[in-house]
Amino acid sequence: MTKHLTDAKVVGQRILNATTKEMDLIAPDIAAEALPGQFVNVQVTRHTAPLLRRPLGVAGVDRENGVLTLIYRILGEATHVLAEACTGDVLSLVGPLGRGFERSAQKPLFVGGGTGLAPLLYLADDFCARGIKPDVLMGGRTETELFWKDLFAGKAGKIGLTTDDGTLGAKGTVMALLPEMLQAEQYDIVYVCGPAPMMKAVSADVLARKIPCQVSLEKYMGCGLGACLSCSCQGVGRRIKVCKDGPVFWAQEVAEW
Amino acid sequence: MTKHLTDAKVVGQRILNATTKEMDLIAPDIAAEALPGQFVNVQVTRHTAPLLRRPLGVAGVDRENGVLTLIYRILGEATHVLAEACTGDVLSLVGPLGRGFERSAQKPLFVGGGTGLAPLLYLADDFCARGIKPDVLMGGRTETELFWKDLFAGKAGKIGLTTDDGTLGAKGTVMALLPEMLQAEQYDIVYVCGPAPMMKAVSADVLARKIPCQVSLEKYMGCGLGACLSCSCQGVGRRIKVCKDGPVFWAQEVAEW
Amino acid sequence: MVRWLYHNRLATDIAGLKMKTPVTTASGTFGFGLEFTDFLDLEKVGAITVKGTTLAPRAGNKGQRIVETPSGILNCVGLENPGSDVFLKETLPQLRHYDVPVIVNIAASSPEEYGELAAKLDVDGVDAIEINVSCPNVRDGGMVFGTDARSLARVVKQVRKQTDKVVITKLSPNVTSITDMAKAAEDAGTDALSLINTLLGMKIDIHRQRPVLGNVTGGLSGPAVRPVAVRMVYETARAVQVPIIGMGGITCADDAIEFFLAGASAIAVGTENFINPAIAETICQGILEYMDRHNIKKLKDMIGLALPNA
Amino acid sequence: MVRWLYHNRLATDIAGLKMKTPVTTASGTFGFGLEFTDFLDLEKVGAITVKGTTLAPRAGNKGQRIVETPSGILNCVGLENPGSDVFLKETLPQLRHYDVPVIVNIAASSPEEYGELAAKLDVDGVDAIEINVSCPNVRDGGMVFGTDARSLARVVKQVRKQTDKVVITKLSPNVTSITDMAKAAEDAGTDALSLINTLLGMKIDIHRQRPVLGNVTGGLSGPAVRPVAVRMVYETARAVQVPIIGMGGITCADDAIEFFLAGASAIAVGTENFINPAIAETICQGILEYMDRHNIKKLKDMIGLALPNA
Ligand SMILES: Cc1cc2nc3c(=O)[nH]c(=O)nc-3n(C[C@H](O)[C@H](O)[C@H](O)COP(=O)(O)OP(=O)(O)OC[C@H]3O[C@@H](n4cnc5c(N)ncnc54)[C@H](O)[C@@H]3O)c2cc1C
Ligand SMILES: Cc1cc2nc3c(=O)[nH]c(=O)nc-3n(C[C@H](O)[C@H](O)[C@H](O)COP(=O)(O)OP(=O)(O)OC[C@H]3O[C@@H](n4cnc5c(N)ncnc54)[C@H](O)[C@@H]3O)c2cc1C
Ligand SMILES: Cc1cc2nc3c(=O)[nH]c(=O)nc-3n(C[C@H](O)[C@H](O)[C@H](O)COP(=O)(O)O)c2cc1C
Ligand SMILES: Cc1cc2nc3c(=O)[nH]c(=O)nc-3n(C[C@H](O)[C@H](O)[C@H](O)COP(=O)(O)O)c2cc1C
Ligand code: FES
Ligand code: FES
Repeated sequence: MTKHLTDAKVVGQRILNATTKEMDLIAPDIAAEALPGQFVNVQVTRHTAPLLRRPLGVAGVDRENGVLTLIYRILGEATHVLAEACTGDVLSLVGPLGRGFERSAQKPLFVGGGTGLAPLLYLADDFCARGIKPDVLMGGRTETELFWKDLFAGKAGKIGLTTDDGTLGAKGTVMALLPEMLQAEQYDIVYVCGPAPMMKAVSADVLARKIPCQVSLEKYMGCGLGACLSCSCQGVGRRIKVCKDGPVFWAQEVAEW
Repeated sequence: MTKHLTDAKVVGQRILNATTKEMDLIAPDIAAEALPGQFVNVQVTRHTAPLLRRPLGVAGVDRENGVLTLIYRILGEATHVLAEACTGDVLSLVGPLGRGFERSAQKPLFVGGGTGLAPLLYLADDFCARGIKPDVLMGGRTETELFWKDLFAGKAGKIGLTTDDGTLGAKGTVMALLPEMLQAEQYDIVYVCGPAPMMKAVSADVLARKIPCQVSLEKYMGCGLGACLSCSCQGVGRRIKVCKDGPVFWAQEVAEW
Repeated sequence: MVRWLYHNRLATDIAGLKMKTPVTTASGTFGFGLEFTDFLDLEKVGAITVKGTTLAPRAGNKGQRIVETPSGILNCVGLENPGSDVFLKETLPQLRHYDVPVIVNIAASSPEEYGELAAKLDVDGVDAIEINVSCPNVRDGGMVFGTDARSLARVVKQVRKQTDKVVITKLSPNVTSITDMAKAAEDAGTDALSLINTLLGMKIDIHRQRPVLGNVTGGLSGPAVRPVAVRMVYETARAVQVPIIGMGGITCADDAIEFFLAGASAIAVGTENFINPAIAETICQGILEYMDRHNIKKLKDMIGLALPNA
Repeated sequence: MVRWLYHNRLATDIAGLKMKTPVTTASGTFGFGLEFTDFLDLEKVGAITVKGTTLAPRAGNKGQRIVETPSGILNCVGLENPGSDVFLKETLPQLRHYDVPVIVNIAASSPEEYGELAAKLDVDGVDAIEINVSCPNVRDGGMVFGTDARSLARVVKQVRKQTDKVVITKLSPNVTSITDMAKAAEDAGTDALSLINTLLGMKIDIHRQRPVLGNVTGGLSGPAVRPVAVRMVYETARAVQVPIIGMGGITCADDAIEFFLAGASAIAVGTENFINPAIAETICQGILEYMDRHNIKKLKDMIGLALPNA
């Protein structure tokens, strides 16, 4: 797989909730090769502030039309600039980057929270293309954070929902439903993507049941290419670079959360 | 006159030639008070690069609708950002700034080149409102730089044109037509606004004929408020600040060009 | 007769100089304050620090004096100012109409001249003297005093001898050890420290193949230098007892808060005055909001919170 | 067997190290070069300067290692690297497939260890040693050698003794006088100088009220520091005879040209590699265009053109 440095034209943005947007870009080279779990590094301005590119997971591709979909939370300087991009604007992308999910499973469970659900969306497309509808367990603080359920509609089997405040689905974190779901079905893999504490808790439970588990780590990135060592951390028995060796890891490879 | 710090909405941009644009902004406070020769200081981004505001002369006002018109050449970082502004975008302005033209004359001649013609356009509106159509002498390197003649149409009496390459009007600088025009009419003031060498040459000739002459200086500005001393230079017998004591000066006040 | 603001929550004290808000204006970036009255209420600024003043008037440097750089500016104004006589006769009386402390930034070419100038400014209406030993833009502007601890001490001692005002020493960041300089100033009797002045830099016009600035080099300020400034305040706060006025690239309340947490007792806004001329007043609102969110009652309670022993 | 590029117009020579183009990669910002082969032709880069290498492997600093600042970044990677053995056994053989000089950046905790490491790297395939005496991010990373002229000289002498490779000394900008340091390195026998390394800075997370970086302070790089870097190259070029590799905030050909005009014989691209991973190759095109526009035949003809005596 080749990494591309490419100018991509914005062809649309959609508001998903008050702080989350979906963006489609024309980036045929990247769309052709990006695998679920990989990410792109987006430059939001040609000026020197904000300076660094920002890593965003691939949330979907339309290979035929060369379209790449990203879903992002509007958090700080760079994502605010992204949110103001108009159709026709051109952004520089580097990608696809990193190592994606292992996809040979037959009966997967997805567990996600927040923008961690973005790469899982693309992974769901991938499974669906092979006739497998993954079950999905998703958590959020409150109902408005679970707009994701609509994005997964048609791409998922069972969908489990939890909210911290109980406004939708079970009350609590995903841990409130996880044991139940793991008991109800014989999953051959669990993919977890969300805040570190969620990934840590979920993977501990899943591994205890001897089910293979993959997680997608997030670390502050300088280059996304394995060159700057910003994202380097301790793996089991070796140093790992989230941007190059990951972001997806087998849960048992991870030593620092 | 009060200086305002205000957010102004872009209500339109128009291409004047390949490197020049006209922008209309809603800035009622500034439009209400700005006088010909004054300028505004425009912030082109909320990020830290480009950092400084950029000074642009007031090219016109529509007091009724609170609209301020600027005309700018696309040169470097900041003006490139301006050129990409869309209707609805909001820019922060400080203004009106500086001291404008003395406007009691009855038979004025305007001499200008490049974006120096922008403030003269507003000055022409002002004279027209009092029933006086100024004669205008404008120079450019080549025909495409003299789109200004269309902007002055209806606001000017005689219009003299010169181009360095002779593609429109007399061949040469404005000095090629100036003596002729000064001889043909009894002007009671000459306003000069353009590159420093033009202002220096024109004002020397005009003063030699004992005609009052005003020039509008350009100096790199840090603050536009008289605080940073970036634009301070030697005047006759005193230090002058272009941003506060000018940008318009009587030609005989100027010691450095 | 001081009117307290914001229920006194933002009050701070620089070695006896009482400030209603912890925001002053960096010398040379706020003129004499009077240029900003259309944009803010001078009495809501904690103190006005005026443009660097010298004994005699100075015309400053020729050629281009400011140029923009990435997230910063270089300047080589070169201490243009009307001189101490004009300041005392014309400017100070105007400033006295406002209920706001005045800090006069001074520069000179020998310790004795610093002393002489301080003595001259030891008048009503001047509340503190800020010793500028770090102007990189003039040969005799004190840069040598700013980079050599012993010379610095001599200047501070002379000023200390000649005035009863609060003496603030402004440090240059162009040194190997900011704490050595800070300690030298403290030992010589300064009441407080200001840091940082500008970083020495330059820009070359690649088309003319010559330096852009008339003075070849200039002082770098603005957001670009903030990380260096925060680091120096943090280091200095651990090394000295005297209060610190922190500055360098502050553009908003969040930036200011970094400096308080690093150990500054007050802050100064510099280059940002050019971009947002109301900032010195409005920054206070953001500080208050932060204090509310973090349950901090008084500004003084947040000074130095990020220091290791806090 | 060197294939010349661009009709040899961009060739430069760093004390015998022949570069086809005047662009190298700043240590620590280009990995071992192999990470960038999808974006550029390594053989069109003048030389590859690899990540700081130490005798033994190092895990680097814990916690957050990079944070963005206005037009810059702070880093405290802390010299994470696989150590000299792994470098020699695994990385160097891969680099030898490319026709490009390799500069190895080294760090150690004593002059003797610097010498030992240089001796170990005195092998085919290594073309030059760049002494990193200025890593601000590790206690034993040489920062003390980078800010004290006598310690610096000791390190340079040890390395000089142990290797026949071109010896480049990389200077820290965190000093009062960059020329004193440059002269000390020159007198101690360095063949060339690299400048600048990063400026010491920090950022505080105002919500956690703690430094953002795991190592508290970090090194500031990127466009923000360019004015400081250009100034230091300009000063140093007038003070020493040895060639200079200029770096600090270079993002494009125009930035690079500033450094050549200031007296650099080559330049290095650092932080910009993260933003535009093709930059080290593409920058050459812009330099050529500039040379054409200004009637400059060879890169060497533009070195130092902005210096006062040029
Ligand atoms: C592999 C990977 C995939 C990601 N995928 C997505 C995604 O699909 N959707 C999404 O909304 N977010 C995703 N993120 C997070 C996203 O990169 C940050 O939210 C974004 O960079 C914030 O930038 P900002 O300027 O708006 O905010 P800032 O104010 O700069 O920072 C806000 C937060 O984002 C983090 N951040 C900032 N810059 C970087 C950087 N260069 N690298 C990593 N983290 C950074 C900061 O640590 C901070 O916690 C991903 C991160 C990684 C590492
Ligand atoms: C009082 C005044 C009125 C002006 N009116 C107009 C006008 O009506 N229309 C117009 O097109 N231009 C006008 N200018 C010039 C205009 O300010 C510059 O062209 C603009 O700032 C360029 O910015 P940039 O970032 O695009 O270019 P840069 O690449 O930054 O600079 C290009 C040129 O603009 C000059 N410049 C850059 N920043 C400033 C600054 N802060 N202050 C002064 N000059 C600067 C530079 O010296 C350089 O020569 C005026 C300037 C002044 C001082
Ligand atoms: C245009 C300009 C003029 C300055 N003049 C002085 C001065 O006269 N005396 C002084 O001590 N510092 C002077 N400074 C330095 C500032 O007071 C301040 O220390 C520095 O700019 C850092 O703060 P900032 O980044 O917020 O601007 C000047 C700075 C600028 C930009
Ligand atoms: C992430 C990172 C790691 C670095 N590691 C090293 C290093 O190992 N050795 C070294 O001498 N310099 C190191 N540097 C400094 C750079 O080589 C360079 O001197 C500095 O970044 C200035 O150039 P720039 O502004 O173009 O990045 C590092 C810089 C960065 C940003
Ligand atoms: S982000 Fe640079 S090595 Fe991973
Ligand atoms: S631009 Fe600051 S004084 Fe004129």
